Amino acid sequence: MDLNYTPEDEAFRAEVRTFIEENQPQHLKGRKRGEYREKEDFLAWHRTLYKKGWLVPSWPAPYNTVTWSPTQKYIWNEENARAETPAILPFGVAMVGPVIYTFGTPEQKERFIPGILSGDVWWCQGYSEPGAGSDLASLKTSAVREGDHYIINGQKTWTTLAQFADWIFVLARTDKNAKAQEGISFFLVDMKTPGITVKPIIMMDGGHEVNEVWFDNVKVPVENRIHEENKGWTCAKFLLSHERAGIAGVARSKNAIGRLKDMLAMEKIDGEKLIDDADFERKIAELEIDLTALEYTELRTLASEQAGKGPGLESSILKIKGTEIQQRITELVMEGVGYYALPFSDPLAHNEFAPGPEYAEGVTQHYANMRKTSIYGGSNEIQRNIIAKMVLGL
Amino acid sequence: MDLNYTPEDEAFRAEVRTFIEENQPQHLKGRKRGEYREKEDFLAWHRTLYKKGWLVPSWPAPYNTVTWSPTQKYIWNEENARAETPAILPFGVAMVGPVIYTFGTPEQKERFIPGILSGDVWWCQGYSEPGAGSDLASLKTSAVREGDHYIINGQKTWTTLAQFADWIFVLARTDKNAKAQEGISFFLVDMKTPGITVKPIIMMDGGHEVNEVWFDNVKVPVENRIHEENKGWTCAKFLLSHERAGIAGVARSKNAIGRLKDMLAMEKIDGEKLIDDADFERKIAELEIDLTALEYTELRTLASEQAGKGPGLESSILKIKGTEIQQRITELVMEGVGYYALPFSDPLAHNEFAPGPEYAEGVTQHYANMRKTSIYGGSNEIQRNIIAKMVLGL
Amino acid sequence: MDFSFTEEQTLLRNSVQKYLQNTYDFDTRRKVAKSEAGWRKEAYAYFAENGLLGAAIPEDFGGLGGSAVDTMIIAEEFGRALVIEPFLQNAVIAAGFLKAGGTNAQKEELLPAIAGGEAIYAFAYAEPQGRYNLADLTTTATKSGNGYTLNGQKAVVVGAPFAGKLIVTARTSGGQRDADGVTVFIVDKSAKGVSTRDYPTVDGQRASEVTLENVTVGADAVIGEVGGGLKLVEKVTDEAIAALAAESTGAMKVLNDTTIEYSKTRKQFGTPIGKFQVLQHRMVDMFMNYEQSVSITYMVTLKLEEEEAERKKAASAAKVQIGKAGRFIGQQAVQIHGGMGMTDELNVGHYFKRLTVIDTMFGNVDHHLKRYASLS
Amino acid sequence: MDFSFTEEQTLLRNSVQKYLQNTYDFDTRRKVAKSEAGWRKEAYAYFAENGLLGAAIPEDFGGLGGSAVDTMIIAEEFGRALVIEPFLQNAVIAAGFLKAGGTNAQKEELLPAIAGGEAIYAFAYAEPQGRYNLADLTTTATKSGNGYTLNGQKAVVVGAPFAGKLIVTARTSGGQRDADGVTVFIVDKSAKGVSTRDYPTVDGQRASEVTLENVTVGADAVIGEVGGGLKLVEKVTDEAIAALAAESTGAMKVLNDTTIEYSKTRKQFGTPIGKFQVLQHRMVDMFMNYEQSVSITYMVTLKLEEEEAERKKAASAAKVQIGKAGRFIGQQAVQIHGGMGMTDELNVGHYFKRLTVIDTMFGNVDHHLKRYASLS
Repeated sequence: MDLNYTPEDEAFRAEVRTFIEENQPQHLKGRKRGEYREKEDFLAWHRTLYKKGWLVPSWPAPYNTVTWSPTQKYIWNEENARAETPAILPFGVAMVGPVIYTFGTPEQKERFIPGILSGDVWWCQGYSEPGAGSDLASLKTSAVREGDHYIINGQKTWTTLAQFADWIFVLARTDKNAKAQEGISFFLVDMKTPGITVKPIIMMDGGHEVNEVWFDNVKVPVENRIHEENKGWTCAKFLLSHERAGIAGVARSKNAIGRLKDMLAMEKIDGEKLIDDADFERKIAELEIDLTALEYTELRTLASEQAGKGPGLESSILKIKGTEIQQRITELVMEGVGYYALPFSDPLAHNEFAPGPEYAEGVTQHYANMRKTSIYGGSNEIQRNIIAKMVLGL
Repeated sequence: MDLNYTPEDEAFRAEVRTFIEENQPQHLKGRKRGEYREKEDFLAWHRTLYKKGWLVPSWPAPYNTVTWSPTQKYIWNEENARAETPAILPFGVAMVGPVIYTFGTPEQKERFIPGILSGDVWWCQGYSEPGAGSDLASLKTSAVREGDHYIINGQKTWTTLAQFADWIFVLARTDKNAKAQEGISFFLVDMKTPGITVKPIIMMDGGHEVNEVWFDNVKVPVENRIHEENKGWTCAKFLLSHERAGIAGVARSKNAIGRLKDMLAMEKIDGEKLIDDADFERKIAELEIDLTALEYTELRTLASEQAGKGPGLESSILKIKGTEIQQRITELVMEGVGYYALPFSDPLAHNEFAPGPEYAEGVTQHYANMRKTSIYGGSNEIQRNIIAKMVLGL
Repeated sequence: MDFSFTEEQTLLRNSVQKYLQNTYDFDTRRKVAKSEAGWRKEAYAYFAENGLLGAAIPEDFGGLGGSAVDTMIIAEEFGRALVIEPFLQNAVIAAGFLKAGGTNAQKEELLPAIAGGEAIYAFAYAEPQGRYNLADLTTTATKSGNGYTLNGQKAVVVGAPFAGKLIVTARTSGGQRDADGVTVFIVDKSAKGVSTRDYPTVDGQRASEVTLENVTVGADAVIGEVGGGLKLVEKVTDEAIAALAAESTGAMKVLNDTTIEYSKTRKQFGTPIGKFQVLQHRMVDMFMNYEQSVSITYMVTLKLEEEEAERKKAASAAKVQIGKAGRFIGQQAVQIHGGMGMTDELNVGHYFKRLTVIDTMFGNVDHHLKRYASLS
Repeated sequence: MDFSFTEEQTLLRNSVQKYLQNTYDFDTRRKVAKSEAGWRKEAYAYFAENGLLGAAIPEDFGGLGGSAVDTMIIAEEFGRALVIEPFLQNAVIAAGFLKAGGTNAQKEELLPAIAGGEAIYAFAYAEPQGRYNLADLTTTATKSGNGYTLNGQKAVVVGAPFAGKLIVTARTSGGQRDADGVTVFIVDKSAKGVSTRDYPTVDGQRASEVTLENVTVGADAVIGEVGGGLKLVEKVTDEAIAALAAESTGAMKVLNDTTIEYSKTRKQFGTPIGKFQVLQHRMVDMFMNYEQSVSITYMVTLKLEEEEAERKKAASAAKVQIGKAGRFIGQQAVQIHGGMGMTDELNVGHYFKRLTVIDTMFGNVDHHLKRYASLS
């Protein structure tokens, strides 16, 4: 037992750090006042990593050009968080890509993988449906076979960034008489196909991040179905269990606490620094201690993975504690800025006037927005159900 | 709407206060180091109130000699808590007494009520059974009719102060084929009847407060059955819903917080008074504010009762919040005394030596003991089930 | 002791409820909040005509002569409908300053216009450096001639875009955080040297940053004692806290009812989610939080006229209780509604945001825990 | 980075486990705790013989030359069995003082006797007025001849009834709470002027109030630097905290397992209570609290040799985590067991009380939150 990285790992960290320093898009670092990302902004870091060959170290040969150990992946995530590089969108490289290389035909791989890797094709996720929530398998969207095509009808929702997407992967019911999780198939659908409508969903922070995607007699060629008909749930489960690395968000939360503390050192209470206020001292100490425990829980998971035992169902802990910590940070940021938590910063149109200090902009909206983290990806209640059943055997 | 008491209420308060001052058993006031109560100690205040005619203001005529309004009863409870008078044991006057005067025959009333009122007969409660917990109706104790008698077999548990009891009231199953809550009858049993064994249960604080009561072919005359055969659940429900006044324990918790604050003013942290420590200030403020809210919730319940609407199912709130507050007070007391929370104060034998300040004696045991309050009387989980079902309609 | 409402109060509640049901549905409110104006003058006029603005103003000064209990009833109903017109700023705060600190002449001149809805005020007290400390003022008022010259900056003045007059706290003497030396002024927003920059707030209201640059006012612009204004400010903000507490209970009630209703219809894994015990107990906790908030709202409302320390403790206790309860109920209402609770389309998020803002107004939970402790 | 145990460590754990399973069942432990002696010398002798007391003592001084990880393993297993023999006081604290502060002569003389179980120590540091402040000392040691004369009172000296020697902190200079001027002494309990009053503690251990009245010791009784003992005391108590953290995770694990098992068999309303979702989620929270405690125990154990500030932060973080987790798990284990969990007969209450005491030892959650914050 020891906490030290191997010399190889330290060398790797140095290499990563240098690469990031030299290549990260500086104008996208962190979050800046009045800055809203354009489509290419989301892709800039993706394209850089693709060129470097560091985009998909988790993929198998022949797609990966590097193979990193779990520790190296952890270091990679840590360094990216530290440097506040833009997150890589998961829909292609972490979601549909692995499904395609695992379940796709050679033709499908050849056709779809290159665009995923290059970033030239933007994917979005057609999983959730209205009224389904964490109960994915209750989906109603149907795909009816007609000759060489399926005709898809139905509605998907909470589709993140569908407004930019070229393709969508869709779970649809191909056998209405089968039980919930059977009779589902997995399709790749060109967003330009007639019959697809994208409607924005505005969230309570005023932002447009998610959408409804409507399918009205959308014709999808049979060759766009992945895996066998009615075997879509296999793909879905695979996708959901895949790539949970970084789910705890430890490194990003550390950064966020750092920014919070910087801010509290600038805010005043009765003329003193707010960071020296007893309540804030206590709340930040509690937060940091929780995060430290979570960091070592993640490292233990990593070690067990390293030892070939695979990430256990304990990853639900990482999701629950990770999101709880993220949410608490947003609460403390909001509390920290006092009355300047009130101004509304319109994410859809630049405000004419932004009152208060720069770090205060949009903090309540961010607080509100982050409530989603305990809802999505299997709500924290579902995660507790999973632990109760699968780990505690209740 | 106003917070003022009527002049009549104020006069009543003055009268009560004077009476208590002049009559309360001073040697039993509050809790003193190394003092353990004997049987007569439990009864002293009961006998005084009986003599005064103030023992059972909630009872109907002809038993009550006074009739108090809900506000007056509230004042009565407040003044008793303030003066730290001994609690009146509920088993006779608040439990079996009302069952007897409501469901009993004239003969039963004549035979049992006088002893309950005078305090000459000590009652205990034979409700809970091993493995039943809050699910009272799952009881297994049986009463089989044989001529003029029932033969009772079975085991009761958590029987408070049974070691002093003359009589016990018992729920027993008289029809094994009936559904859970049917087929139960209500019996009064002389503790001297052959076949009854009382076994002490020592709790984790080292105290002997509760007992197991075993029934081995105990012969109980038919005339000791209250209400009809198989109608015992009616009596049980009546008893459980009866007399919830003071369930929140607001006045006693106020007193306890007062004692806590006195103590914190004596304890030191880095040479300063512990009561001026930021953490304790915050925790005590939170506690007092919670208690204030609860006090007004209780007053609202009282007002609704006063208006003839009866105490609602909201009384579950009083139980939940009241016990949570009581438990938190014991935590803070324990935290307040630092290392002197460690010594064990044997309630069954006087310690040879009691280290630390007097107020520190037994605080951890008291903390441990008070965990019972969220378990008994229908656990707090059961109370939440009740509110969910009966109040929220879920 | 009596927790019942008079017949008049019950009528008042019913009439406010009826009006809001008919004219203040959620979609209308959302549109108005996003409109250029940000409020509806006709709604405000209705409040005036029907005595809501003057409910707690003495009859001698154009009001109905009611009490804080009437304010509580109105604020609670306004909380249920998320009313955005500046009731608090006028009927509670401006009227409160005049009632407690105004001369008879000021009352006669100014109170009727508040009751009548003709004069609209906003309360400019907070400053960028001051957080929730009402005495932490860098805005100065220096004697000049018979009057004063004001200089300074006021932060997040809620309702200022709608207002014609500002109630401004400024320092006439003393150091930056001294209790003595605070004076309360009425300043015309159109006065020379007053400039404002307006913006929307997250709860659908409007606010302004206010700059005062050599603004001159007469001696009659002072409300209350020169240099002794802090006690007055504290009294009025405690009254505002009581009204906010009532408003918050209205909002909590809607969130709780909506959540319970939603949980009965929304199915997951084939079962209404309201059948899941974990959510049942959570809704019970939401219910208890609400009931405790109602209780403490009664308490603070009935204690507003008690002696200062008692009133302050009551107000701080209330602010702590509703701050915690509002956060818990808001967060759990969103959580139980799932993704839908996160949308702008559903009312849940709007109540959530209003409760969040209420916690900040006049000091959040931490601030009032400290204030409460300092009074014990 | 490596979180795996060596083969030796796994063997160590297995052998401790096996011994405790065979000889240290709950009923035996309960009887021993209530016995006149309060511990079993034969158990302690077994620890010595099998290298548990010397696991982390260098081989040169009679130990096995292991690390804090070995101590962690032993303490965790001892936590599972609620071992009452004074492992912490000797193998961790007394040995810790000598290893970090002893001269070579002291180490050679004293460490082998600790490893061998012949010398039993207790650590007399707390004072009635001092709470958790290790520097808050009224006990004095004044120079007299070549040695020192000690006077003062030490509170709640855990394990003192079993001990032959006391490690005593006393002030050789400076004011009551100064960082400088603290010196650590070894004092024979049988020395003239030492008097003790013994009593049981709520967790089944034994402690004493210790009075020192003109107790004279030689210069060789000092461990470490005269007047510079505080850093040494802090280091050793941080090591003790790491061991307590490990012990607490052992206790938590038993409570969690017991509670889960109980919930599967205990029926209410015809259903095993483990099927009630509210209790399921509560047990999940207990599980997460435990896992987080294990993680932080690893962390503090591996950071004991880091530089001072880092080590202190790690120790305080651990103490906060296990304090909170221990209270939550203890309370909920009792709650889920219902009345049975309250009895002396079941093991639940005994683990509950031990976890409660562990929170107090060397400073509770509040104390370590402050200490952590002061180091940030």
